[in-house]
Order: sequence, then C-alpha cells, then structure tokens
Amino acid sequence: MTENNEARIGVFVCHCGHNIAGTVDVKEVAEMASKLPGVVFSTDEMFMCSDAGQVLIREKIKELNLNRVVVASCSPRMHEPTFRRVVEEAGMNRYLFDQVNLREHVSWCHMREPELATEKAKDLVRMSVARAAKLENLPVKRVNVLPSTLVVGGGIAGLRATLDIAERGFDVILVEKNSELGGNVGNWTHLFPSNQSGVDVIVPLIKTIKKNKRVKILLDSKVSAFEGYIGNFNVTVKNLNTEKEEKFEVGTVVITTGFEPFEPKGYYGYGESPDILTLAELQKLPPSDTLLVPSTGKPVKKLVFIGCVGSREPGVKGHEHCSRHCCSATAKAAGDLRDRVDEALVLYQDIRTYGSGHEELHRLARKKHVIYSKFPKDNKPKVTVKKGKIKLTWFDVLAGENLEFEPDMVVLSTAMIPPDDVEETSHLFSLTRSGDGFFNPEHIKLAPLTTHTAGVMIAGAAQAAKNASESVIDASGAAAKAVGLMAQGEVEIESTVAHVLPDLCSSCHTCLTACPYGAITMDVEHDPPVAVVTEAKCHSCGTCAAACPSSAIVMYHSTDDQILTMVEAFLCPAPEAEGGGSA
Amino acid sequence: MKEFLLYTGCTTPVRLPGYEKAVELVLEKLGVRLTTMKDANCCGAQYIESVNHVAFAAMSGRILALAEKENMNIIAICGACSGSLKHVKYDLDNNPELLAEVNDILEEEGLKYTGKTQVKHLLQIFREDIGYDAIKSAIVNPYKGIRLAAHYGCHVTRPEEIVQVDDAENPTIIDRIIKAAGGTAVDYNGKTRCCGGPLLAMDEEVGNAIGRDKIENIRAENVDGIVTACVFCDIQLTQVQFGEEAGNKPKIPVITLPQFLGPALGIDEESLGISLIKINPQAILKAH
Amino acid sequence: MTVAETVTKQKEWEPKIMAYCCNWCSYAGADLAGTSRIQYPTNARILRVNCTGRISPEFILAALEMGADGVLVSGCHPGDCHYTSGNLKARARWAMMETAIEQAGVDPRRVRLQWASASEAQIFADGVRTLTEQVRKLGPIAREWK
Amino acid sequence: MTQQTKEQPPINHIPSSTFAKDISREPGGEGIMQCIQCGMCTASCMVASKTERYRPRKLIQKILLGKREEVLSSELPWLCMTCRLCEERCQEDVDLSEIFTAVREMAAREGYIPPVFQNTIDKVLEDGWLLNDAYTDFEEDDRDDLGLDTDLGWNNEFVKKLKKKYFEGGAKK
Repeated sequence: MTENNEARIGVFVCHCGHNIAGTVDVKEVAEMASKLPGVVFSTDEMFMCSDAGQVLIREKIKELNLNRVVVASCSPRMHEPTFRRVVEEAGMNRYLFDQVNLREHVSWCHMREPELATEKAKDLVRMSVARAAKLENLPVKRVNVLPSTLVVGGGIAGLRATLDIAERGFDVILVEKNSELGGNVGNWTHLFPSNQSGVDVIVPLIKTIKKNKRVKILLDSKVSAFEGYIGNFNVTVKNLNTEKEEKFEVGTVVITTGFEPFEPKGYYGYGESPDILTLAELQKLPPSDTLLVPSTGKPVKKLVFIGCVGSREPGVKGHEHCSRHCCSATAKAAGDLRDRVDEALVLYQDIRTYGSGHEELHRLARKKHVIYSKFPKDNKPKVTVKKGKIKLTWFDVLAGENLEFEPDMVVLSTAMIPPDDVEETSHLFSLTRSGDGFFNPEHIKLAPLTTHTAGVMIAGAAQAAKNASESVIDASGAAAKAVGLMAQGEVEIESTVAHVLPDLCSSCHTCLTACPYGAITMDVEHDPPVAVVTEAKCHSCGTCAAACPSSAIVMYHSTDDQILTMVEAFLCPAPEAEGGGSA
Repeated sequence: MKEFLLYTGCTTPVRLPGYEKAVELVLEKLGVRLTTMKDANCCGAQYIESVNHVAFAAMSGRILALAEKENMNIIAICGACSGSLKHVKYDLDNNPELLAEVNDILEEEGLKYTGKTQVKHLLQIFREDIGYDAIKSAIVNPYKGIRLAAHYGCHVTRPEEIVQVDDAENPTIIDRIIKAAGGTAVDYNGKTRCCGGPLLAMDEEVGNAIGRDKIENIRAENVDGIVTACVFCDIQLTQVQFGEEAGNKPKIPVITLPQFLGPALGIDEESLGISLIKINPQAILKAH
Repeated sequence: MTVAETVTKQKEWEPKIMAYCCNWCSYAGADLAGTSRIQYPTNARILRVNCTGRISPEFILAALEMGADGVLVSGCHPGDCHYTSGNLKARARWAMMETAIEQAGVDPRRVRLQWASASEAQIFADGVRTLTEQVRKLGPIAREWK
Repeated sequence: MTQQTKEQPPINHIPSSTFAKDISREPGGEGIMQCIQCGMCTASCMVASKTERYRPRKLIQKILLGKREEVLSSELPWLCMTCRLCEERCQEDVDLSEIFTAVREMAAREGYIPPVFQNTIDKVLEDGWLLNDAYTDFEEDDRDDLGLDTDLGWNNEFVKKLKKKYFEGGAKK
C-alpha cells in the first residue's frame, strides 16, 4: 500500500443527456469542485460512460498525472466497474476512483427543486472529493475457481444447466429435494408449442445426464449449509430421508429452484368440488383420450377455463405479476380438449399469447370454436356449487351480456408463485427477492442471470414466472456464465477486506464473535495473541470494524477516516476552501 | 379503336344522364367506343345480394352472359354495379356448382357464362386502356389554379384483391387525371371513407351524418370541387349539402370525372350535361 | 460566486440529514426511487456503506456533533442481510446508541433506523420524508447540545 | 328464446358455439372464427362512429357467444354499409361485410327482413330494375336533350323466373 501521496484529483460531472443536467446545474457543480482542495481538474461532460467520456478520463490522467478520479454521474451499482476499468487502463489503481450518484439520488427524485438539487449535488461531490483524497492504492486480488458447479433444483432449467456444464468438462452436483428429477414440466401433458408432453421433453434429458460421469445426482436432498466465496464455496447437502450430510467444494452455483403452482383457495369455489381444478392439476391427470369428470367419472361435456387466477391482482402482495405462461398453456389445452367436449369456454381478462408459435395456438383454439369471453377486472366471474352442480355467472365485456354456464369441469389457470421454501433458499445464498417474491438478478437488463452474490447464478422460474422455453434459455445462459468463470480458472475478488492493526488490538475477541463468516481468529504466534483476518474468507461487511472497541480494525476502501471525512465535508466544509463554514 | 359494352346500372340513366353522356363522349375522344347493353336487368346489389346469394349470382350472371353473347367486355360506371359484377364473376369463376345453377337458369334464354367476359370500372379504362400519357396529350384546354378533392367510392376500390381497380388504402387514378388536366389534387382526412349512401335506406340520419363528415373533411382543405367516379357517391355527396342539417355553409360543387375531364379535352359543356349538375360547377369549369 | 453560495445557504433553515445506506438493499432502494421518479425531500445526503453493521455509533454521534440535524440509517430487513447478520448487529447497537445521545441532550427523534429492501423504493423515500418533517419540527440541532 | 331456468330471475344467456358454426358454414361466413375481438374494425367503422348502437366487434362477439335469436331478429346486421374499410384493416383477415351478408341471408330465410329491404326487393323482382317509378317524362326529356336513348329497355321477364324459383313464399314476413 503506497503511503498517502499528495492527492491530484480529477472531477468529471456528467450531464447524462438531460437526465442529470435537466435538474442539476452541472456547470456550477463542476465550477465549485474546481476550487476544492486537491482538485487539479474539474469539468462537465455530456455522457461520461460513453467512449468520449472514457477517453477524456484517460487523457486527463496522463496529461495532468492525476492520482484520484471522481465521476459524478449515475449509481455506482451501474457503472463503477466501467470507470474502474477506465482508470486502470490509464495506469491508475482502480481503488483510487470514487463515484457520486447525481442521477438516481438527486436529479430523478428532486425534479421540481432544481436549486436544492444542485446544492445537494455540490455537497455530494464535495463529500466524494474529500473521500477521494484519502483513498489508498489496493492490490487487485485473484482467487482460483474450482472446476465444479452446484445446481440447486432438478426441473427443466436445472437439467439443462447441468447438461450444458457437464458437457463442457466440469463436474456438477445436482441437488433435487423431490425423489425424482423433472420438476413441474415433468408431469405436464399439454406442452406447447410442440405437441410433445412433459415426459417426452424431460426423459431424454435425464437419460443423457445419468450417462454423464461428471454429474452427481442427489435426490431427496437439500442444501443445508453454504459458505465461502466465488470460486471456493463449501456446500453441505443433507438427505431428507437419511438425514446424512455430505460436504462438497464447488466453484460456482446455479439456482434453478423454479416455482410452485398457486393453490387458489377462496378463488372461484376451488375446493368446493373435485370438478374445479387448477391447470397444473389438469396437466397431471393421466393421459387418456376422453376427459372424465372427477366426481362422476362420466366424460366431460362442458369445459370452462378461467385465466389470471391469483395473477395480476394489484395490491395483493406476491400476486401482482402476470405469470406469462398461462394464456398459451390455456389456449393449447382448450384447443386439444375441444374435440372431446361439446363446449369449451375460456374466461379471460386479457390474452397474452406472446411467444413464438403461441398466437397460432390461440387462433387454432378459436377456429375449433372455443368460446373466448372477456370479464371485467373489477367484476370477476362468480362460481356457486349446489348439490355437486357448478354454476358460473359473469358479465362478458365485449358483448355487454350477462352470461351463465353449468360446466362439468372448471380449470383455473393459476399463478406461478415461488416455492414454499424460497425464504430458506434466499437466506442460504443471500439472494434478495423482488416484489413478486422471485430472486433478484444482479441487473434486470445488464446482468439478468448473475446475482449480487458473486459466483451464484439464477435461471428459469426461480428468477420470475416464465414458460418452459424461456427457462431453458435462462439455464443455458447461466451455465455459460458458470463455465465462463471456471474456464478462466481464476477470478478477481474485491480487495476491500478487513485488516487488524496488531499494536492496537487488545485481544478482547469481540471481533471474532462479530464476524458472520468466522474469518477472524487469534494469531497465537504474536505476543500477546492478537486477532488476525483470513482475507480469503472476509466478505468486507465491516461489522468487525464497527464492533472493535479500540478501533484496531481497518476496512480497506471504507476506513473510518474515509467515512468521517465525507460527513465532515457535508456538514462543516473545510474553512480555507470555503472561507467560512456554517454553525 | 377499343370497344366495350356499357352497363349503365339503374341509377345513372335516371338520376345522372349527364354522367352517362359524358362517359360516352370522353371515351370516344380518347379512342374507346361504347355500345349500351340492351335487355339488361338490375345487378342485384345490396338488396337481392343480402337475402339470396344464388339469386344475386343469377342477376349479375345474366349481365355477364349478355356480354359474352355480344363477345364484348363490360364497362361499369357505378361502384355498386362494378362491385357486384366483379364479385359475382369471381364467385362464378371459382364455384363450379354456383356456375352450373346460374347457367341452368340462363339456358332458357339461350344465354351462358363461361368466364370469358371481363368487367372493368371506368377508372380501369382510363388507367389500363387509355393511359395517363394519352390523356395528357389529349388535353387541349387545361385547367389552371383549381384545387380538387377526389372521392373514389368504396365498392370501386374495395375489396382490392377482387375488384383490382386501384390501391384500396391509397388510390391515385382520379388524382393523376386531375393533375393531367391541370388541376391540383388535394388529399384530405378520411379519403377512403364511405359517402354514407348505402345507409340511406336503413338510417338516413346516420347515412347523411357520414356524408356530411366527409364534406367537412374536404372543406378543411379549401377545395373548389369534388370529383367522383360513382353515381351513388356523386348524388349522396351532393344531397348531404342541402337541408337544414347541412346549415348555410357554401356548397362545394360535386362533378363526375368525365364531366370534369370533357371540357379540358375540348368537348363543349352543354353536350356533357353540365347544366344538370345540381351545385353549379362554374367555379371549376371557368378555370381554363 | 461568493463563499456563502458554495456553502448550504443560511437564509431560512433547512434540516440537514446524514443518511447511511447499505449497498445491497437501501442504496438500491434509493436507486429504484430515482428510476421510478419518486419525489422526496432533498435534505438527506446518502453515504454508501457495505452493511449497516459497518456503522459504528461513533459515525452517528460524529454526524450530530458536526451539525447534522438528523441521522438516517437504512438497511436490509432482518433476515435479508447480504452478510446474514450485519443489520442485526446494527439494531442491537442502536438501542445503546439512542440512550447515549439522549444523555448528551439530543432528542432521540433526530435519529431513525429503518429497513428498506431493493424493491421498496417508496418505503425508503417515505423514511426520508418522515425523518425530515420530524426534524423540521424539532428545529436546528445547535440549540440542544448540553 | 333461451329456456328460462326457474330459480334464476334474470334471463342470462348460456353461451354456445352452434350459431357460430352455422354462420361459418354460410357462404361468406367462413372467416368468423378468425376474429380475436381486437376492435380494429370498430375503430375504422364510420357507422360505429356516428351511432352508439352499432359496434361490428360487439355483433361478432354476440354471434360467437351463440345469441342466435337476438342477432337474427336485430336491425344491426342490416346497418353495415358493406364499405369494407374494416376488412382492409382487420389483421386476422376477417371479412365482416361478408359475414353480415351471410347473417342477413340466414335472417331472411327465417323471416326477418327490414321492411325497406323487403319493399325494394319486391320492386326489383317486379320491374327488373330499381327506378322504374322514378323514370318520369322529365327524366326522358333530359335524356332526349342529351341525345340519349329514352327507351332504357330493362328486361323484367328474367326476374319473374328468379322470384318463382327463389322467393315464392320464402322471404315473405
């Protein structure tokens, strides 16, 4: 670590088109920054993340031999990696860069208060410049990546990912909590758009996987413990029947825990008659050429499908999303079953058969005289069951008609919701969850398959409700991401770890208990024994540093000093730079 | 000299004889001789068509058969007639049983339709048989500085794949003839919309409202006149400008295409039946 | 441009809020508030830390001492912490820290600990608004130090 | 009318696909099953823009729901001007004016024809053409002045044959 040489800071304030400049006076901010201590260059630029912006940074670093760079633009969660790479290309250590969020945290959320927004921007830039002056050079750390992957979930996505990874020469540990592979798709009879059933699609996949020596399949098993860091995770898998636990070391993880079909209790008389079942239950019925009424065993004559059951309900937590697959699945099922019944109806809010080949399923069903009837969102169909007879009454928005029907069978196209143990999975792999309860990707557009836990990928319905084809696409993508890491063999990890200063440590053990990862142990060779951080295990959360009574632990890149200087820069800017502070 | 058998339809001879005369004179001038079909019957458009598609096929079928006997192709000058004859020809050419049933009825009169007869609307004759260059070079007395809106008529241009007269969404034949004659063809909102004529029977108020809507869209482009190619539309776009519903806005002259083109070809106005035009078209015609 | 203009203006008093946000949940929640164009008061300055567990009571006391009229600490919901338990440690320290600032004569309503996940932009924004209004009622902190 | 279930006070229609099947078997009615109810036709329809009661999409949905009596006895199918603007705009190639013509023919067979259509049909089947009464000597003079033949020579024999063959006792109300 080089000592803190004299800071030569370059400040680059971004317009982001009108996204920032529309509210914040970027010229005034840049002008103010030019007068701050240590700042030798300050400018404003239309798009800092563009080639022009990046070239500007590299040129100014060389021209004015800057040793700190501050970019005031969008969220660092978006472009911190971009700008770190740019400063590195100009020969400056990536940890001497700091980013100020003027877009998401200022211009976009204070659009009607330009002066106060500009003032806030100035404070944030002043804070960042103060911090930049105190940033230190940190070596880039690399760790090796074990050539093996843990795949959690043996549905179609898990199977696809497992096969893709194994076929590229890497070992796979496939963990499935049920007693056989195949997941939801495994027991579907009506797959679309091809005419195959779930079994036709799943069985070949399972056969090939079983033949592949690199794959270890653990059925009736769940991950019970998960630690370590990218490239070096240690996993404990517990067999649910034998309670036996096995430990593995893997380099990457692909989460394909999929979804669970929503049990629509309280919707459309579900549970009041065996003849009211969900689309998933219909798909699981043993394939036969006549559809039989569950309660009477007679052939079904009048069949009704109802769409959006438990989906697209504004304000109902976990049920606000569209489950995307049901319209196409319903059209396919209705089209297939139409020839065996007298009448088939589909009651819907909207039809979204958006996939390739799916609109044709919708058209085919209509051509076969499936009757499509649209009901209003705020006045859903009513189902009454009297003496085993089901009666449906609803209002058809398109014809402006009050309709009624006495079907032999009602099929509810229910929502895709996360499996009941999703909470447990999210804690194990420290994954955050979006509003609909599925796992959050790192970035919905820029990194849809990776997560904030480096080395852990998500694929298929685990990330959001989607149909089987989309899940398979995700799975191959996630597999490619995992293989990308393992093929490299090594990967850079953050070097912003904790470090104990031996002469300050009073060996009070507080930090040992504070660390959630057990990364701190006592260095007994030192006299007296002092705490020491195994850097590889440290996730740089900083809990130990805050807990240490004698401030003996330094958090690289997030030192107490670097934080307090920002607080000071906001609340009482240095007098000589400003010529008179506040209070 | 090209020859066509003119099928006038029911309305033109009675309501717009000037249009019939102008068609003959203008086409004669441009090298196309017409002989009017004799012993014809109504083509069955809209009314018989709505209640019995076989009787409708027989009525239009007979007209096709009459032309086949004279060994001549038909020219129709009304949207409804051209639409019916073309649609029935399409059905008869593609539906052998229907053709057999129609020919069975016609046999008693010694008539037969085998598919030989072609049906053309007046606009097709201008575009295919005469051609814009021939029209342009035949102009002796071009118009100057007048703005005209073309109204094509629904059955004249739609359904495109059966009538095959012009582009249904963007028809241009009348516009190009207006330009050839020295006028300025003006585009307006709702150019391909209906004049409302067919609705007069069932709901006159709505039919006229639709017609007035068209007139107002045209007025918004401040034109000197409207040029039509269908007797129904010509009568409708004229009559909607009368009556207290129409208010006292200045009336826009409505003139059929041949009556507009005739004077530019040097044909005197009197013989074209200009005086019979209800809204005085002098604003257009004096612009030579 | 005179010095006064570069320093937050003195004309009528606007509460200054120091906001410590954890990178994984509340900082992302604040980002989402921006992308969703949720408008909320400008009084808070967000300082990104890896986890609320990183915030030692000293940071909060220092902010108040340096003139912050209010301090917001916003992290992941208990159980959601990216580092499994950082936020739980922060919550434990919070109770002890609150008694400390009360003894120092500072009204505990000037500090706020809240949980806002990456998808709870509205909750984050409402937290800033609640604290700002609360602090506005309490007036500038200068008057309270014993 | 639909059979009235005793305990159900409001008479709700029970959807059925038979009427739609009948229409799709009528010449011109084949395309009805392609309709996905998107409403493009209604947006282009001039009649719909001038009167609340006429919505082509709504009429098609009533057919698809099987409202046979209501549709066949209603004036709505007769309001279509057959201007075919909807057919140009329909993304699913549904020929609405052909379908409504097929509905009219079926309605006629079951005795529902609006009086104005019935009168005109009777006139044409009588005179062989439409404006026989309107051709007075005024019009003859105009034609004469223009040098046009005043004897229009319309044939009314042929239509008598059609009347006997297709309309005797058939379409009378």
